[in-house]
Amino acid sequence: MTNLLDVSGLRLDYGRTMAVKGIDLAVPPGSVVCLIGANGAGKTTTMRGLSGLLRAAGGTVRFEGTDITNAPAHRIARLGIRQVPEGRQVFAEMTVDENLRLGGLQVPNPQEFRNRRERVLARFPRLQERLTQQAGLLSGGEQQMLALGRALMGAPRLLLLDEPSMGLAPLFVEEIFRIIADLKREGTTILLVEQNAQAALEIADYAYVLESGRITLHGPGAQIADDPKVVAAYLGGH
Amino acid sequence: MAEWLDDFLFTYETLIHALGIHGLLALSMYCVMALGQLSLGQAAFMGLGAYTGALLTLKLGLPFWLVLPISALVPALVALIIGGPTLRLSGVYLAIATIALGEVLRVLYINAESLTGGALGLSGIPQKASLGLVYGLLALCIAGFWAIGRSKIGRAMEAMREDEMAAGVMGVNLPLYKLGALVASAMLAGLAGSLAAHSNSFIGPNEYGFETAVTILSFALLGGIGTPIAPVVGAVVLTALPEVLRPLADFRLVINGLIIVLAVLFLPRGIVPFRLRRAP
Amino acid sequence: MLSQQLVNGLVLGSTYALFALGFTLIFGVLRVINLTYGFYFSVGAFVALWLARSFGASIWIALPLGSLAAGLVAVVVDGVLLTRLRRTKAGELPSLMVTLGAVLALYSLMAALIGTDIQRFPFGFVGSTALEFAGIRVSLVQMLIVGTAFVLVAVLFLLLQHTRLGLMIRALAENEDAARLMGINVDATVVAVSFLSGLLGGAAGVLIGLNFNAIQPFMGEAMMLRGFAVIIIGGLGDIRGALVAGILLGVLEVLTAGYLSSNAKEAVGFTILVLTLWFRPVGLFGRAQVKRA
Amino acid sequence: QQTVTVGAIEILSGPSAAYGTAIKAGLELALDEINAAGGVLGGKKVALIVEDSAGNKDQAVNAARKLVGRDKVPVIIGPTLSNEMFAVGPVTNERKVVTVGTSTTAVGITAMGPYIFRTSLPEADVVPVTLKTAQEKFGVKTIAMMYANDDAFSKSGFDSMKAAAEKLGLKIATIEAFGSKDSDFSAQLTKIKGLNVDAITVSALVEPISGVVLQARQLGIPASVRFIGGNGANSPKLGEIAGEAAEGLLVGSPWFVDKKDAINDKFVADFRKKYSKDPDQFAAQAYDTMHIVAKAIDTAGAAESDKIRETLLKTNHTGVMGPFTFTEGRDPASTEGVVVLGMKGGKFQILQ
Amino acid sequence: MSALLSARGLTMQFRGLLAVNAVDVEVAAGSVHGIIGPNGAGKTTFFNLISGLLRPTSGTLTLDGRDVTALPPYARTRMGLARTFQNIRMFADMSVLENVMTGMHTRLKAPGWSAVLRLPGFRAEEHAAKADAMELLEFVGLADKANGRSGSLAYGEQRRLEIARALASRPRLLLLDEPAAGMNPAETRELAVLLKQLGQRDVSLLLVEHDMGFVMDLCDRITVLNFGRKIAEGGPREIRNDPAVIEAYLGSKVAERLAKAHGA
Ligand SMILES: Nc1ncnc2c1ncn2[C@@H]1O[C@H](COP(=O)(O)OP(=O)(O)OP(=O)(O)O)[C@@H](O)[C@H]1O
Ligand SMILES: Nc1ncnc2c1ncn2[C@@H]1O[C@H](COP(=O)(O)OP(=O)(O)OP(=O)(O)O)[C@@H](O)[C@H]1O
Ligand SMILES: [Mg+2]
Ligand SMILES: [Mg+2]
Repeated sequence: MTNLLDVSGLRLDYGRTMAVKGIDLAVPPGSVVCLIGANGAGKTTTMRGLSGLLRAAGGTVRFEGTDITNAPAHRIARLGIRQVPEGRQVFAEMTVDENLRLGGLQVPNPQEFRNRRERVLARFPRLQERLTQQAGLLSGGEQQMLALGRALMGAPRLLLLDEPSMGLAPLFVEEIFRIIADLKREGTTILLVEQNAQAALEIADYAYVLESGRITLHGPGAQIADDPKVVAAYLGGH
Repeated sequence: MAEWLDDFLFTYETLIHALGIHGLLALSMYCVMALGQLSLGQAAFMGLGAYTGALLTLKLGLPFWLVLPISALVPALVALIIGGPTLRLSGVYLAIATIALGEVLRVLYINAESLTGGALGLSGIPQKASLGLVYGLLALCIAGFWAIGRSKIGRAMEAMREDEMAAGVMGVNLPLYKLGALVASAMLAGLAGSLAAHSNSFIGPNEYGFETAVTILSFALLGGIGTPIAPVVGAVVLTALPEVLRPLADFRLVINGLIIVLAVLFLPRGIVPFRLRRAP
Repeated sequence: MLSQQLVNGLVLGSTYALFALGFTLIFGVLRVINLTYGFYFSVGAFVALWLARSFGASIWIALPLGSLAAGLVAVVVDGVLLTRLRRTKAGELPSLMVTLGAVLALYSLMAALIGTDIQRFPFGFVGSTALEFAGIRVSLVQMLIVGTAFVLVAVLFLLLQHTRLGLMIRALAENEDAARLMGINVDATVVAVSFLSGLLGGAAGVLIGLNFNAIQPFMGEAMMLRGFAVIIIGGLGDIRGALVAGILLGVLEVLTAGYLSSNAKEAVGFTILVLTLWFRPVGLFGRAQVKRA
Repeated sequence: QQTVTVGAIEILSGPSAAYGTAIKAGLELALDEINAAGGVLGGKKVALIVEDSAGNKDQAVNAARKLVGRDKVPVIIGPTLSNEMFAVGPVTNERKVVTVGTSTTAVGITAMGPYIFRTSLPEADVVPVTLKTAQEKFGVKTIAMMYANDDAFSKSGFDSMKAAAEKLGLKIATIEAFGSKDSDFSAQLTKIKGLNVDAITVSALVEPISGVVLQARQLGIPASVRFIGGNGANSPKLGEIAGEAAEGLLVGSPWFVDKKDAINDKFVADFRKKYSKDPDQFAAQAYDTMHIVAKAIDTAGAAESDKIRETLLKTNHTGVMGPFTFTEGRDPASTEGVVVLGMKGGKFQILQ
Repeated sequence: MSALLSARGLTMQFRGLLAVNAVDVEVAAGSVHGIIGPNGAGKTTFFNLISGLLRPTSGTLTLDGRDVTALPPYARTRMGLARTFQNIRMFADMSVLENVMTGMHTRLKAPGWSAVLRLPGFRAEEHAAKADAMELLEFVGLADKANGRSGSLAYGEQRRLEIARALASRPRLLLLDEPAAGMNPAETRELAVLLKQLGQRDVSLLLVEHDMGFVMDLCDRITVLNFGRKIAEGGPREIRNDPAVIEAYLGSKVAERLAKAHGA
């Protein structure tokens, strides 16, 4: 079976600082793969590299076997890879509705577009209430919902989630993980970066641990969750 | 030898004066830009200083040591008055509002004929600005800005440039800083204007309009605003360039423009891209 | 006389609006005070002039081709000047500066090549007949200007607010990275915006050049100051704002010159500007930038 | 072989470059003739360095200083605009370098010092002739006056006009100002239209004058209302731009392209040959000035400023503008050469 | 014990939306006070009111017994208030160290002219400030990045820098808006330890946070907002057993887990 996403030897830098120093990653179709690591380990950098926002300094990225290394970000997005970026990055001056429309920009069929919009709004009733509000005025958590909803409008085949539960209320964190599970069931493949490692590992088929730009450990989610080093460093176990 | 030197000085006297005076103007721009404001009013303040200085000298015959500070104070006063309302503005809005000041003053100079000579301007202003004075003031100002820049004031200014709201929460008195910067910049520009008037012998109402405002802004933009030296370097380059390129005749402004383009493209933080370190 | 003066103001105001449209578009979208805009204005006028003179082209050919040429020039100029700065996220000020250098080079080059003599379209290029009713005279060109201004405003407004392209343009204006993540081809959209603004600038150049019969390389520069006033009064990037502000400015200028003193005419624009900023710091139609902690 | 170098400061770039370019053309045409005829001071060639001022007074002063300090020229021709001259004059005068304006018509130019000359007739000398002709020939009684209020040339021209009009007892119905970069004059003209004047005077450079004239007709001010222009209107551009609208416009001129005399015929023919276009007033004045200066150098016997100043004061030259001498105040002495031109079919003709 | 901060009937209305609706809160000196509530409940808005970035539609705010409702932010900072931002706000181009030193703005007293003349008093103060700042960076674990550009820090690092910068003014009341967001559980625990030490520095805390373990562990008292209204207030134990809070915010699963971890 081929992987949906195959990363090998990926290197990413910000000028002089090398933030990701050659990593290998594989995301099989239909799976949830989780990437955990401390602050500054390079998780966000990896995500930006995958979505094309950052040019790779080396290595290759393949999506369904085609090489997308350094393809322009919009091409990658149109292939069905959608990123929910760290810090949400909603279009602050635009309304919630317009943000959703932008998410579904590549949907050619208006009926299909309406269906997706309805599904998203059903998932996030809060957005329904705020449809005409400027996105920048939403609360932090509301913006997170919008960012997620916006990405779902693109009906992604591969969803890159960068800390989707950040800033969400506990009830809603549960909801997010439920959504991730739903999406997985519906066949969406997900690469997940999470600080809430416990919950993330529970749901993940496979996990990678990133330390200072290198992958130091990987294995099935459950196995990583039991690894004593991981427990000590990331799960805050006693 | 002496004759040679004399000729050299004569040839470049205006240019050498202009370099220093433009240096002061660049600093006046720096003063507001350092805290993230964009002003196109510097030309207007300069004009106020020039007219005030020229009139005091021509009509009242006041001594130069008295003329100079007054021509810095008048624009400062105007800055203080317009400061209140303009402080609510930021970015391009502030810039454009300050252009308005320049244009309104221009109309004033043109119409207040009996005082300002209207379109004919004021001529026969005695040459009183010596090189020593111009460059002494310039050096003093650079040193002053440098020292201030490395203190908590400098940090507060840069913080405002980066994120005004956060700077306010850090305890920076935003209105005071903005007003202070505007007033100080007006003083500097007025000073420069008065010096220019007393080294040029003639001033006219159209010299302090939009074009001049943009030129002053470009000193700081080309030079950079990381250190107080940077805008001065920008002023020197932009002032000297047309003279250096004189032999190119028809195409000199083309080349002049291209040099600016290339400089910015490859040095977007200015030709002096360093920033002052604000920790001891 | 009052009605004639109001018509004068409407025409003048429409020229301001016409000029400001493309300007406000790049300003609002690409977040750059693009000083080369005035140059597109000149380019449009000169290309049309050349077509009219050398090939006897009629206005219906010279106008679109002149605008098209200006649009293409805009794409090239923008590409050369701003792409690199945009990539490095260099911000507003370096972009302003680079256009400042470019505009100096471009105008000087144009002046060195074609000279600075003023020129005009051939007599009879557009019928010089004037409509006269109730003592008011309006020429064909003037009607064309007013009409074009209104039509363009409507078209642009619809384009920006109600089309996919408009949505993409606005998204791009706000957050380039996020726009890319939506699958928007940012580079292509930027080209589209540049082209559009050049097109508008060029069209304005042809029409205004036609109306005032004063075509020369620096004609765009003379309009810039008014252009600034208009887009700020109207609200940055707002199409309707440009129209309303342009006409407001035109009418008030004319009334001042007609009934107060022509000496005060020039101060009018800036007085309104200051008043607007005082009461509505974001301009008539501008929306405050979303800012919250 | 040695040369005598003369400097000139003209606007060669920027929006007003048309004036400087015309002047440069006139100077160079004369220079060719002078050198072809054997130069000055017994066979020395005359060289000309033309510096660009871009219409900016600071650059004009820089250019003057360069010409004086580095090139050591004894004579400077120019600069182009009165504004620039006001800035350059004190500098060159202090250095005792003869400075001859060819196009500076504002009041007070030559009063700056004993080394400042001009060959252009000040407006104050030309305009009264024009207005008087208008009054006598066309029965003009009531006038409206328009002028660009923001540049020295136009303003000073207007001042002269106003003084002349008052002296002639003309009734001034209104005075309207505009900006020299304006292109819309409809408000002022609509107002004037309601006042039923006999003529409208305009003092400005040719660009705005063309606009004023065109818009006046567009607004329905009838052709019977004549325009009377100041020095700025005296340009073939006016006919080209304004066409029929300018029909009947009156302007006083020290020179006229179709003036029939041998010197002028040759000048116009040579100019056309060299530049393939008609000379204008600025070129003609420059042409004469170059000859006058060369002659003064030659008579002075040395390329020294002081001596040239002396001989210049004794100038007696007959050029394309007619016989020319300087007054003691270093202005052109005679207004005899002034002709009043009327626009007919897009071209100026001498009023019969 | 007297209240360091007290809000009475604080209300903030945005057009039709009552983001904060007649909220009363008292923060006792020396205490750690938590504010929790669903997303959009008005917590950040409440912070913005306290720090002076917003003017309340109605209600009053007193700090140390003084009415500060109308004071601008900088004046409140001088009175001993400091805050961090939910959406991080760095002075991105300045170094990490300079960020912290900027936080000391209100504390540094040497006047401008002493800086110009570089008087010893000024120099000594700057050196002391730097030493202080380094100590704070040490405290939040960023000492090795002191001279780096703050904008290049990773998200979690920026959060810690914000805390250091806020502490630099030696506040008496520190408002923390989701300080643990973007941190993993281990890091969150470290942060909790760090914040507890603040108590010894005489800093009272008012914090907004969604990490319930963290909140329950740290807070003496908790206020719960929902739709801008205060729906509950009390000690951690009361709050996690409050059915309204469980219903609106915690969810039964989290409540159970909390109960297990902290004992009912
Ligand atoms: N724009 C940038 N310029 C320079 N260095 C950067 C930039 N962004 C991140 N870095 C550096 O790259 C490294 C990795 O950062 P990254 O944001 O990928 O971390 P992260 O794993 O996502 O951390 P966090 O959990 O805090 O979000 C860090 O050391 C950071 O300082
Ligand atoms: N400036 C504003 N204009 C309009 N509405 C606003 C503004 N600021 C906040 N709001 C609205 O007020 C409500 C409260 O926002 P606030 O940011 O205080 O929520 P919060 O409790 O901090 O939520 P979170 O936990 O998600 O950060 C939200 O619905 C938000 O959309
Ligand atoms: Mg991250
Ligand atoms: Mg919040």
